[in-house]
Amino acid sequence: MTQQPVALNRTDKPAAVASATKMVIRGVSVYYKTFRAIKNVDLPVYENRITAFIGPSGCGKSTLLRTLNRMNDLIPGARVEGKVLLDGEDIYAAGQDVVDIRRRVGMVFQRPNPFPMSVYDNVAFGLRLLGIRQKSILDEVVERSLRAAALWEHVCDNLNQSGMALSGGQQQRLCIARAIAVEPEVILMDEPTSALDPIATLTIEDLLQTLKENFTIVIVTHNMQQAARISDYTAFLSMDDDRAGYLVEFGPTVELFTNPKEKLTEDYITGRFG
Amino acid sequence: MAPESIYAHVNLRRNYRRRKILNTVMLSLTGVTVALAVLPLVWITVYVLLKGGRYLNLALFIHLPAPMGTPGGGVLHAIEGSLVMVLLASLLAIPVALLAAFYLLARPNTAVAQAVRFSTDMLAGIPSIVVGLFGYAVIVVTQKHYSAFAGGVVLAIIMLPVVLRSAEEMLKLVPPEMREGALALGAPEWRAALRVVLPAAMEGIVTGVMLGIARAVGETAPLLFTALGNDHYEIGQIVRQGLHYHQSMGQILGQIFGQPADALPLTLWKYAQQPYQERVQLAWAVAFVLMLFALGLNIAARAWLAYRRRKLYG
Amino acid sequence: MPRQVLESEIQNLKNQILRLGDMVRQAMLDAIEALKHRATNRARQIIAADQAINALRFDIEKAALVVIATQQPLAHDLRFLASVLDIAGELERMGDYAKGIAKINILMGDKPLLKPLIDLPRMANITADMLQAALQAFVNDDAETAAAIPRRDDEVDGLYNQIYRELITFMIQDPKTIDQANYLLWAAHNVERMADRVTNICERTIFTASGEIVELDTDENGNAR
Amino acid sequence: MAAEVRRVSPPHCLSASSRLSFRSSFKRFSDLLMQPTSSSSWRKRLAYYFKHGDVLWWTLLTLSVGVVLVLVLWIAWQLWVQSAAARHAFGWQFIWPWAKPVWNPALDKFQAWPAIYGSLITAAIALVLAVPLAVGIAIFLSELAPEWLRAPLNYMVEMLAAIPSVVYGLWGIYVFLPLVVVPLGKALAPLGEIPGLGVFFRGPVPASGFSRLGAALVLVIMILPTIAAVSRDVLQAIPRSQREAALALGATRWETVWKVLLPYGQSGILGAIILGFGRAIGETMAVTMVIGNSAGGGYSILRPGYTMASIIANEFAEAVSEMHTAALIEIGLVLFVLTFLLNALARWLVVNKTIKRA
Repeated sequence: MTQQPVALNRTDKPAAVASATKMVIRGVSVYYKTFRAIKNVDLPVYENRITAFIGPSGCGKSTLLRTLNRMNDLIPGARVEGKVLLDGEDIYAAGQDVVDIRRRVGMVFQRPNPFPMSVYDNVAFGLRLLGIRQKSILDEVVERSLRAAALWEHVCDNLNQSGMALSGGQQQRLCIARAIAVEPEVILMDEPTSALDPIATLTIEDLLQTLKENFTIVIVTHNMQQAARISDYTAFLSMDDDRAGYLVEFGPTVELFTNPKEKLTEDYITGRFG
Repeated sequence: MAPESIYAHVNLRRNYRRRKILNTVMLSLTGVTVALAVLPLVWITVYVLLKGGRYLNLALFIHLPAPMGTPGGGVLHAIEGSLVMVLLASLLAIPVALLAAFYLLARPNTAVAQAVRFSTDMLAGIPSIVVGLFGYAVIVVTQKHYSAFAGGVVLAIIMLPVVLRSAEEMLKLVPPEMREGALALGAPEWRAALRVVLPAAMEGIVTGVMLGIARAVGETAPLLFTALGNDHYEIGQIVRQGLHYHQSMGQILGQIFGQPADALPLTLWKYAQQPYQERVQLAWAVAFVLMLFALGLNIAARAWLAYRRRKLYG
Repeated sequence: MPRQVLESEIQNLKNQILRLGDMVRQAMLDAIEALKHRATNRARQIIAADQAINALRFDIEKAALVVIATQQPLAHDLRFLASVLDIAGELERMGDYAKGIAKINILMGDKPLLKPLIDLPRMANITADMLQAALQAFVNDDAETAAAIPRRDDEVDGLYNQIYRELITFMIQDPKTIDQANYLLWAAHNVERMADRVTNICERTIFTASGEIVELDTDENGNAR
Repeated sequence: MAAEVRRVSPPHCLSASSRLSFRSSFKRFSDLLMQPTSSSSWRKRLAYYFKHGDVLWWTLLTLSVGVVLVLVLWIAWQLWVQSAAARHAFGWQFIWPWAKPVWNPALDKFQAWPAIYGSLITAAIALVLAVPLAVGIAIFLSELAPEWLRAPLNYMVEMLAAIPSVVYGLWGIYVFLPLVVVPLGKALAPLGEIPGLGVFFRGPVPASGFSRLGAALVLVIMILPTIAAVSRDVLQAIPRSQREAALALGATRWETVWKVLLPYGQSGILGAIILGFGRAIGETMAVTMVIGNSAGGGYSILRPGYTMASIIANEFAEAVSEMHTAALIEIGLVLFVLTFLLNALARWLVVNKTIKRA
């Protein structure tokens, strides 16, 4: 038996192995027309860590997540105040290229949404956008991405089958493969397992543990236990009287779930909320 | 990722520039296509309204056409003919369409319902001239003369799918709980349908009927050899004569529906191709009236529908 | 493997328990060894080392609580974690017994031993083996082995009785030795208690593996009741 | 409960209240069955049924449904029967492209290929021009137009469909033909020199502008709203998640449309195009007014011609001989079959392949 130093896996890791800050949410408020959905959130996102957003439904978790790659731009009337720094640069600053930001900050959605094309074409989609045409490179990256998404063994016999023909969990892993093919720096996940059965959910959760070695992951989950299981840091958001979401507490997941600082957090995680 | 990054093979700056230019160009082109579609609409509308408006006068609505080559006259015959035939078409098509829509509401997923929907769509797709041939074959050949009745029937066939489709959609918008609630209180099916569901869907159905009427009023092709056309069609005259000869109500109605009749688009078609300036001018005036009617009815119906939907769905 | 995080945390806890067991075992054997040679300096080191045992026990408890809080363990996993909490406590108590032996060593001052220690080290060795086997059974989730281990407690009890009678004899023969003999009796008693706690660990192992709570207390004849 | 109520078929429809409790309905129903079938009980039973009115109601519903179902078949049957004379006389030669084109009412000799060709070529040209426009419009309306512009533009596109066909015809004759078609025809005339392809551009275009080209261009405007509206609906039916997936991968708006939405909606858009094709072939009045209605003209798009619909509209009322009428009705039959197939295919593509999947 090898004698390790007293490092109980996750418990001390954030402190023991310091991590760089990949993104910073600084004083962010989000408005839909006149309605304020998020008010004044400050948060760091650490590199190669999983950060989870939890909170009651309607508290703006997804909205906050979508500010990180400017997906809110698509909604008419949506407006973001404050700064979101990616490697120190404000992605909302004038002159920032949305397309480039979304390439660097990828996203996986609530329901698996593969394109109605073959598995291969799904994964190669982002690569082709970048103008990569050589078959050899495409083949290599497709395989690499599918392996990283733990899907390769299931589809390697037939990469030409439709992505829609896979099972729900496999579709979601295909979407993850598609997202990581373009080598984003951050991957946003918006309740990626809420449409999946428990087994598929666990597969994805395990996948995240391996993915975080290469990517920074931010995940929104309505399932508090899931956040506890998989994340390194957790942000708990809640809703104010004016229905605006705000950050209640942010900290290492272990801390937040065993010894929360805020009464509200404790009430929420122990199910005594509201 | 330990293996070589894909970005070793990508010139990001050049790639972005190429894609952005393509994006801008293509998106602008879609804007151009919209402009290209709006252009003829504006052109036609403005031209017809300006040109037709110039020949618009009271006589148009109260006189029969003047003999060929003489100025003046109106299209009273066509207005009355259109009115009679559209009225008949509505009386035939609306009840059938509504009842069929109620059937679809009550049994939405049966084979019969699927067949009805398919049949409705096919009916809507049959060229109206073919419907005219059908009217000719079934009514004109049997009766051995052209008539307003035959015109009304073919217009009903044209209207039927329009009204049926929108009525089904409108009935579906009524919350099923309303109907079920009525049934649970012990109301028979028909009472629940007519007293509860129909009033709730009434406004929507009216818009569907308006769209159907707008469609029927503008139709020419099916009337070519069913109503044929009749420059002397005047209901007032028929009624006066009938009263004079002490005819019964039924006989007078028979006169009205039994004669060949004219309709606004039919008149427009005939006059547009005649070599007399006065007739062409009348055609433009008729185009003005038709256009105003069709567009007005359409805009009103769709605006109303949009308003209702917004109210229902919030 | 599904549930990577939970599995790795469980493995980690097992390692830590084994490590804590090792520390406790070593502390006990050292304490007896130090007593045998009347090495009081060694005894002081053992007392100081108990801090580390206590600290590791709390680390293990905290880690187990974190796993319970974050991983939603159920069934076997949950029983395992409950047992970890319990066994860590048992081990810590056993550490205290070892510390107690070291303290006795110091309390005995510069007085020599009544006689060379023979049975006590044997007793300690058996207990150490039992502890190691019990923890291995726990880590391997081996209820059968765990059920067999307490039988060896009889050997320990036998040795203890022997030591007891021997020391009583000393005391009767020469009341001046009562002090000395009493110290040794305590030390023997401490080792005997440790063996009993190994039985508790075995009970926990059976509970973890099967979900059944059994009493492995042995009767006079050494049969499980 | 609700589902059960819906599933009960008409003869069992005693009344809603009786169906609410199985036991009570069973009792009443069995009462009816148990009674001896004397004339008085029959009358009672009938009275019972009719008192609630549902029998009458369902009879009416079934009749209406019957009318809708029978109508299409009846139309087909009538066309088939009424065209019997022409079908027997000319057989398949009637629509055979390489048969000698004759249209001679005096001799009772008819061959429909020129009309069929006229329909196909005008519709085809109209499609070629309308499809890119319509798809562009659909993309703009469903993907790009800002909220405030969407409703008015939707109106406008639908208004294009609402203008009566004869108004297009009138405008075509007096405005569109002289201003657009004549100059365009003159510009295209030199293409007639090209060997082979020149067949389609053999001029000159008549001074009035009456030509297949004119008809085709008017058709562009007329089928534009159909294709655009259906394509727009197809695009809007595509789940938002598809757009988000593409954008989140760093696709531009255009790439999202071109590489994701259009492939996703391809069968639906194909359906829209086929629907437009059906409309173009069936369109009668405007085409009749601008195509010039003359036999001959060969294959040239710059010359006047006929379409199936226009030849019926133009000649039917004046047809004297039985064979002439039958021949025109047979053209109607061809038109019916063609549009039926096109519409069925389009419906299948739009409804089953796209809207339902979404």
